[in-house]
Amino acid sequence: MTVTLGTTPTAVVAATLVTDPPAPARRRRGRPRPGLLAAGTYLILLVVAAVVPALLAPGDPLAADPRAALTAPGAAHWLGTDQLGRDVWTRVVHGAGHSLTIGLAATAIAVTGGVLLGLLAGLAHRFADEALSRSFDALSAFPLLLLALLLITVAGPGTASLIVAIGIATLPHHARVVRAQTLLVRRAGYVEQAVSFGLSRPRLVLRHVLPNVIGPVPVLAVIGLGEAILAAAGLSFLGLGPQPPSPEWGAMLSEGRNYLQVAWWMTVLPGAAVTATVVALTVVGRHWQARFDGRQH
Amino acid sequence: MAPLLAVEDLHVTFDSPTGVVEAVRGVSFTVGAGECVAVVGESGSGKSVTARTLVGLAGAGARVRAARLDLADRDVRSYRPRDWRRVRGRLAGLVTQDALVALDPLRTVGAEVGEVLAAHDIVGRRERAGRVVHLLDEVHVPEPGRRARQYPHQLSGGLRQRALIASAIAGEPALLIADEPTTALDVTVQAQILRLLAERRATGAGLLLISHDLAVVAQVADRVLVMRDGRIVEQGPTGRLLRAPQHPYTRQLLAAVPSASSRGRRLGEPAQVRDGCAVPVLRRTPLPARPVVRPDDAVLDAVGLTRRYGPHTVVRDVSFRVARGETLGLVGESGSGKSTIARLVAGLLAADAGTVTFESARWSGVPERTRRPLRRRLQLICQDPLGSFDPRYTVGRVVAENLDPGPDRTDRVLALLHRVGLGPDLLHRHPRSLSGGQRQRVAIARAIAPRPSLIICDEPVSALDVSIQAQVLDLLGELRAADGTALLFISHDLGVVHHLADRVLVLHDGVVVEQGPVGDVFSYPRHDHTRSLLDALPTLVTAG
Amino acid sequence: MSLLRAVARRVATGLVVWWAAATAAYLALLAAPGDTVDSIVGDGADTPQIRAQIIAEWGLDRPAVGQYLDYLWRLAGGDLGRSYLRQRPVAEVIGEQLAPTATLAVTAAGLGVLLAVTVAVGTAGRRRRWPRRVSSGVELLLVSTPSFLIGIVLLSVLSFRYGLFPVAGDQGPAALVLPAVTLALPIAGLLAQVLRDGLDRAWDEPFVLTARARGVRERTVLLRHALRHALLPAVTLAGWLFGILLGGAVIVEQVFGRPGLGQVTLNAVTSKDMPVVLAVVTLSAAGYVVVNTAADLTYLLVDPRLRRS
Amino acid sequence: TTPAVEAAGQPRSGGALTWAVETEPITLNPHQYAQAKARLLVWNSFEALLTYDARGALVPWLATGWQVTPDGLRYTLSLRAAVTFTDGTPFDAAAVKANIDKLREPGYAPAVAAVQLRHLKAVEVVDPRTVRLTLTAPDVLILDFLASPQGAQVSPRSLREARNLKAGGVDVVGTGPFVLDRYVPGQELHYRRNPGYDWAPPTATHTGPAHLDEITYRFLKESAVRVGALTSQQVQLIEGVPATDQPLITGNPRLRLSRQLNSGSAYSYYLNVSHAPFDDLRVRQAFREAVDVDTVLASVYRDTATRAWSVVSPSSPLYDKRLEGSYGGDTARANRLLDQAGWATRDADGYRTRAGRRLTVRLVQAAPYVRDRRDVLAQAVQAAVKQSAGIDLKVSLVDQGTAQQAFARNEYEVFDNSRADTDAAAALNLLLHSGGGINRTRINDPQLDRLLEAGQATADPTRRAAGYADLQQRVVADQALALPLYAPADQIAASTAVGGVRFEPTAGVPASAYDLWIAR
Ligand SMILES: Nc1ncnc2c1ncn2[C@@H]1O[C@H](COP(=O)(O)OP(=O)(O)OP(=O)(O)O)[C@@H](O)[C@H]1O
Ligand SMILES: Nc1ncnc2c1ncn2[C@@H]1O[C@H](COP(=O)(O)OP(=O)(O)OP(=O)(O)O)[C@@H](O)[C@H]1O
Ligand SMILES: [Mg+2]
Ligand SMILES: [Mg+2]
Ligand code: NI
Repeated sequence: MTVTLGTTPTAVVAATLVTDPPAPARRRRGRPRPGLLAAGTYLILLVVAAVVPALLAPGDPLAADPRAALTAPGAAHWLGTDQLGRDVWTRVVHGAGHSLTIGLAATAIAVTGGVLLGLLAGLAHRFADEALSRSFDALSAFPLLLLALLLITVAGPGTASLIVAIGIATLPHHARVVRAQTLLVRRAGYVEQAVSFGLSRPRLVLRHVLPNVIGPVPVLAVIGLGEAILAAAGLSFLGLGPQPPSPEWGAMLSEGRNYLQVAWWMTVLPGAAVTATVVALTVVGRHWQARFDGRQH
Repeated sequence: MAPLLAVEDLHVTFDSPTGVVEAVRGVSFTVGAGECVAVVGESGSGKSVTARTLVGLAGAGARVRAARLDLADRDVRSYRPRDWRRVRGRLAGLVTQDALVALDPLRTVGAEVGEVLAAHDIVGRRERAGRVVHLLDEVHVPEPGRRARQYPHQLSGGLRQRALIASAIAGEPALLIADEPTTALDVTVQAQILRLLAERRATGAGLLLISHDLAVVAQVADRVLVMRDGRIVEQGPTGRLLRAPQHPYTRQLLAAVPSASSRGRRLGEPAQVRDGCAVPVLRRTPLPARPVVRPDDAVLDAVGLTRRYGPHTVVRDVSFRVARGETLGLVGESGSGKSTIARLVAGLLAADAGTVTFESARWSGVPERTRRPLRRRLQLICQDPLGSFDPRYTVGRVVAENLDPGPDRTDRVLALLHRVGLGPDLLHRHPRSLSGGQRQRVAIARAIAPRPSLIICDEPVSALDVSIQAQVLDLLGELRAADGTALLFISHDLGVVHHLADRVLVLHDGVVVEQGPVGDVFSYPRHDHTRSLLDALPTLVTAG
Repeated sequence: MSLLRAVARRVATGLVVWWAAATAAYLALLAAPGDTVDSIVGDGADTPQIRAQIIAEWGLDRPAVGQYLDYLWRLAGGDLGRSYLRQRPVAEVIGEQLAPTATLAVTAAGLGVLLAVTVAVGTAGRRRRWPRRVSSGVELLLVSTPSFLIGIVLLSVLSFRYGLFPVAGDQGPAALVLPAVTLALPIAGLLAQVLRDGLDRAWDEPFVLTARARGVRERTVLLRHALRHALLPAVTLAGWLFGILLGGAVIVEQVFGRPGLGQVTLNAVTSKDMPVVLAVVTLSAAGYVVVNTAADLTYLLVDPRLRRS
Repeated sequence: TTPAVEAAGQPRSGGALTWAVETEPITLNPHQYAQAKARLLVWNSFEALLTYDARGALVPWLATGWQVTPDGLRYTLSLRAAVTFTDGTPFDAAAVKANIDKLREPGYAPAVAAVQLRHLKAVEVVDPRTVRLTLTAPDVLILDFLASPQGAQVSPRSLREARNLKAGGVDVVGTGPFVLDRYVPGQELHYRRNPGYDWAPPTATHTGPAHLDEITYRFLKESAVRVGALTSQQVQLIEGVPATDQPLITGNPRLRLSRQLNSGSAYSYYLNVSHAPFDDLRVRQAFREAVDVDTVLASVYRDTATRAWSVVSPSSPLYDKRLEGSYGGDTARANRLLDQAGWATRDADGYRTRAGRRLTVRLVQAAPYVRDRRDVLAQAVQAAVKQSAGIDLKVSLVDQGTAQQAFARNEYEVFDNSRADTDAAAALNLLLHSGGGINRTRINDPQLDRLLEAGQATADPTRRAAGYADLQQRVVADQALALPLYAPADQIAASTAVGGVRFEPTAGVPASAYDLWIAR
């Protein structure tokens, strides 16, 4: 792993956490991987659910049928209904879009901000670097949940706050990885060589530093997306997420837990959707990462 | 009496992601008590795997097969882990490759050395510390008591290697296996280690010494095995093997060793020999003539270069000139400041004092902008070519990057690749899929692309096997002749410098202790340091 | 001495980070919508007289800079202010709730680390294929499942259905089991992955080969050599762990109806009890900084290579 | 109501109980009381001068009686003898005066001083057993204050010496049947019996000290957790049983469920008339007609909720029965009214529009005060008005500050509220008077104000009832200012071993632990 070295142990962590996901038993190339296949299929279905939910669940996720409230899974509603008689399957499918959007938007904030600030810190002079690095530290001094709570106190609950909170909370992590990577690339032999070809500094950065720094970023983003979705579910669970009646998974979970004793399906199914999504993203991300690492060395 | 170690038809295969690797294919040899047997061969020939197999540590996924594998009269083929544990350290001690990282960095040297004693309950807990100090003393570690309490990173490479040997001999094994114990060490240290190993023989232990460097083992080994592709291609008493090598590969290996005697001649492609017909002497074909050196026409002029890192002055008042077409060798131990000088000269590092003039223009102390137009005239080749390529680039792009853009750029790249002996099929390959020699050739192609007047070569062959090193050195010799390029050639290998350079600069602790024509400096060294470097240099006693 | 200087440097950095965090929190809350007076009035009756009284009582009519400096000054003196909602000193409100959260967090952290080390050591190495695959699957699942879901399931099965554990509250060690397990499982999952990876990595290191070549037992090599190296990256996870524990505690306390900082925080946020929110934020930032500094220093102590001048 | 035969047998003295309650009080000082859910705790250790009986009439407690001058400006209260606070301080007129003076102290209890004691001019000690209150204007609600938790008597010594008077705690004591001896914040309150207690109000079912030796109230916020704790026998009593979980109680022979409607105002949606679209009476009426309240309640509360027809709770003596069945659920009428009001077109999503603007109304709920699944109810109403009339009800569940801001900026159309005041008139004053503290309909109707003021000055129950009936007609029937939804109720689920489970008369909230006992 060459992408992970940082100057402080904290930076190393950040890196180990994401750029070095445990890749148990390096496997043979070409051997079919049922896990990867399943994860990929699931993600494709997820994207379909997010883009054209009607394809998988033609109903209206908000259509309430009070008379059919809390129906157990069966022929009519094969994942049951919730307390207002809304179809759980339809809601889970339509929720995919909400959850993915939140995850993607938060990750976009984190990755864009992280890459920009990380690059800046990595390329800047010592003092600017120090100041930026300390501000990453200060930001990560707020646990995600606390940061989200703080932000929600400021901006009020809702999808936007949720996205910004998760984005900002995960930003320092990306920034640190990018900074470490920038420092590494900056000192790499090929950058030094490029100086001796007579390349100007901006060209050097654009041609050699930037591309090599952002190489691993998409991988980070995929794994980060899983984390963001998980974090969003947690915050929604505390009632800090999207407003009802949005079928966001975390919000569904939060609602469902009040009915756990009488309608387990309201909790377990959205929960399974969250878990499966995060697992699938992690599996795909790690696989990609392993390929990437293989290419780097 | 049966030999200490008897191996017959040993096969080791690995299941790897790319298929089955046959690392060792039918190796047979013996090591007797008090005997020193050396195994030589290029990288990947299966030396280390053989060594590890002898202590039951062939590696993950290894399959070992042998007609005979006897260690001190015991058949170890069916040994289970528990049985192996009793062999390791006690019957057979292994000095593993990579001495610099073979000691646990988080534990003290003493704890590492003492581990064998604890694992086999050789001495009680209380006497252990004393025994460790004794062992360290035995391998000539100065101040053993203090060193035992230190961590590996606080020890120099040579000391670490000695500590490692101490840990391998702590259990007084009958057989000591040393896997490349001197690679990555300075010549002076290397000589000490070899002497140390030879001492073990006196105690009656058998010694299996592994190296890729024939010259190194020639001094201590009784017998030599030459390995290639997992097979032993030739074995015999050291003297005979060096004097009258039977196998073409052995001959090639011997011919590839650069030295004073090889000056002006090719190292690779030894004179064609017909099988069966013994050729007692190695013949080398001559290289094209050296470019004409005009001593007063300086390409580079460095005056009073000084560079400090914090409180340490790593380069102190270094002055030299490189004339057009001249090859200036720069030698010195590790850490003596060679690379720092290269970087100062290349304008990648600012000097604290001193000036550099390149092509009659001020080169140091000016903004990068002013240097830029002349940049192309000064090129750089370093030890790790892979690290000097943008990991995203193909071979073609790597070379093209140093060429002016133009419609015929691809043709020019192909021509350059052809000059360094690489085919057009490599154009779209990634450097990481090339061999070490090929990579260094790509780096050379890139360096000669803008027709520079000076190329700085910072240890360009140190990471290469002798035979590949030979090819690269030959290539440099050819190109130099054809283009009249001056070289600043850095190496810690005196042989290489002697082979290639016109003049030499000896560096010690950042200070130039001696400089002059290679012949003069190496034949009549005036400075003690130069002398000790030369004394330690292992030389092959072969006819030239 | 260089070690001392390194320590001083880290402590100083920690202080700077903490100040930045406290200020950021203060500024954020300053920008919060809704009048502070509204938050204090809450759901109750609201008249101009009431408002005037409140403004006078809390000093809300002073300029923002003055309030900020006052805040920093009081913070430096350890005074966290008074809760709008609870009408008591914040230090008291938080002080009372610190113990249950700390108990939970420490237990969970201990349990998580113990589980992770056991699992990682048990499944690292080359030969054990199946246990390894199963455990890494389970770890992935644990890391990917929202912790409250784990909690809810544990609670309804083990407590509601079978009555094995007390349902809620902080009634002795039995009541700690489920919350601690809930909080520990995801931690154990991630830590086990990191540790096993570290062990595998260390196992490939030459010094491990050397140790094995000395005739040392594999298990001993794993524990004596590889584990230390694997623990190093894990040590740097301390800051992350702190965040997870604190954030997780909020959720777990909610699910299991346990008293603790989580409840206080959540209440304070939803009712905009600024002094409490600020106090929690600055305290947690302080905790984070302390934990991280401690981790850095541990790193420095454990890894002699970093102690180089 | 108390079942005729207690499953727990005859009352017995002794034993300990654990009761899981939903809310941890933000303060234990009754003067600072603001949470209806905390009421059952207040009366364990504190008592008021008066209380209500089952018919809504005021009866003596720590006071033995009162007289009022004909102009309604002077109230003279005679106090019970031989009552002591649990810290040994005697209860007398000076204590009453100390309490009321304390309440009027600036910064101590601004809400009480500004609302309940608005008309109070002076308190005087006539003699140790008599106090006199002088008012600036007639205000019958002063008696309601004397019966309210805010009017509970705190030991003057506590008032002087308590460490954290406003927060309350073990050092703030009253005269009640129990003494608070342990408070573990976030977790529980523990009370032990006051052995010297002998002044139970006439509404209690026994006299003398309480039956139980001790009682613990544990705070379990999550309803599922409370129910789980009860069914797994870890607590003996819980309050706040959500509708969906009630079958788990009624289906369990070892458990029993009791319900009681709260007094005060019903849970209603108040419509903001200060701007479009609810400035139009037809739209308000249409909104009301669009909701089939019965169906909505049936689905959300599983047939356990009592529908409200008026803003006044049906259990209040002021409730106007005539409103029942007089409106609501007529989809056709709703659509007709909206067509008339100009909201005749529909957009792609099926919502009604007028001049290109969607018929959107916003309901802002402050999360900390949402209970009884009112967020779910809102979703059900939301679905109903959309499905039947194309009205876009936007629900946002926000924090306190954001909600306050929305109200202050007049950025809402629907305001939901119920108040658990024992006298509904107190709630109506706040909600409907043009100067009311939470007049979120923003109505400014002189006639309403007159009716409210008259009610506050009238002591005669029949005349009061008539006045408030007129008021309800005007608010609900004529002006359609509100959509009453349900009458808030409290539920207690208890183990059958627990006897004496009672609700406080009139208020309808769980009573204190005084009458509780536990079978051996
Ligand atoms: N664990 C392993 N799995 C797969 N292949 C292996 C393994 N160990 C060694 N090999 C392969 O076996 C061959 C011989 O390796 P070995 O390390 O013995 O070479 P060597 O002669 O010691 O080379 P060097 O001089 O570089 O140390 C190489 O091709 C190597 O890639
Ligand atoms: N960036 C740096 N910061 C601090 N010290 C440095 C730095 N670069 C080099 N040094 C120190 O300067 C000295 C000379 O280093 P240099 O790399 O020039 O040695 P070298 O002769 O090239 O050695 P080698 O043969 O190992 O390549 C060494 O002691 C090294 O530790
Ligand atoms: Mg080897
Ligand atoms: Mg060097
Ligand atoms: Ni890497």
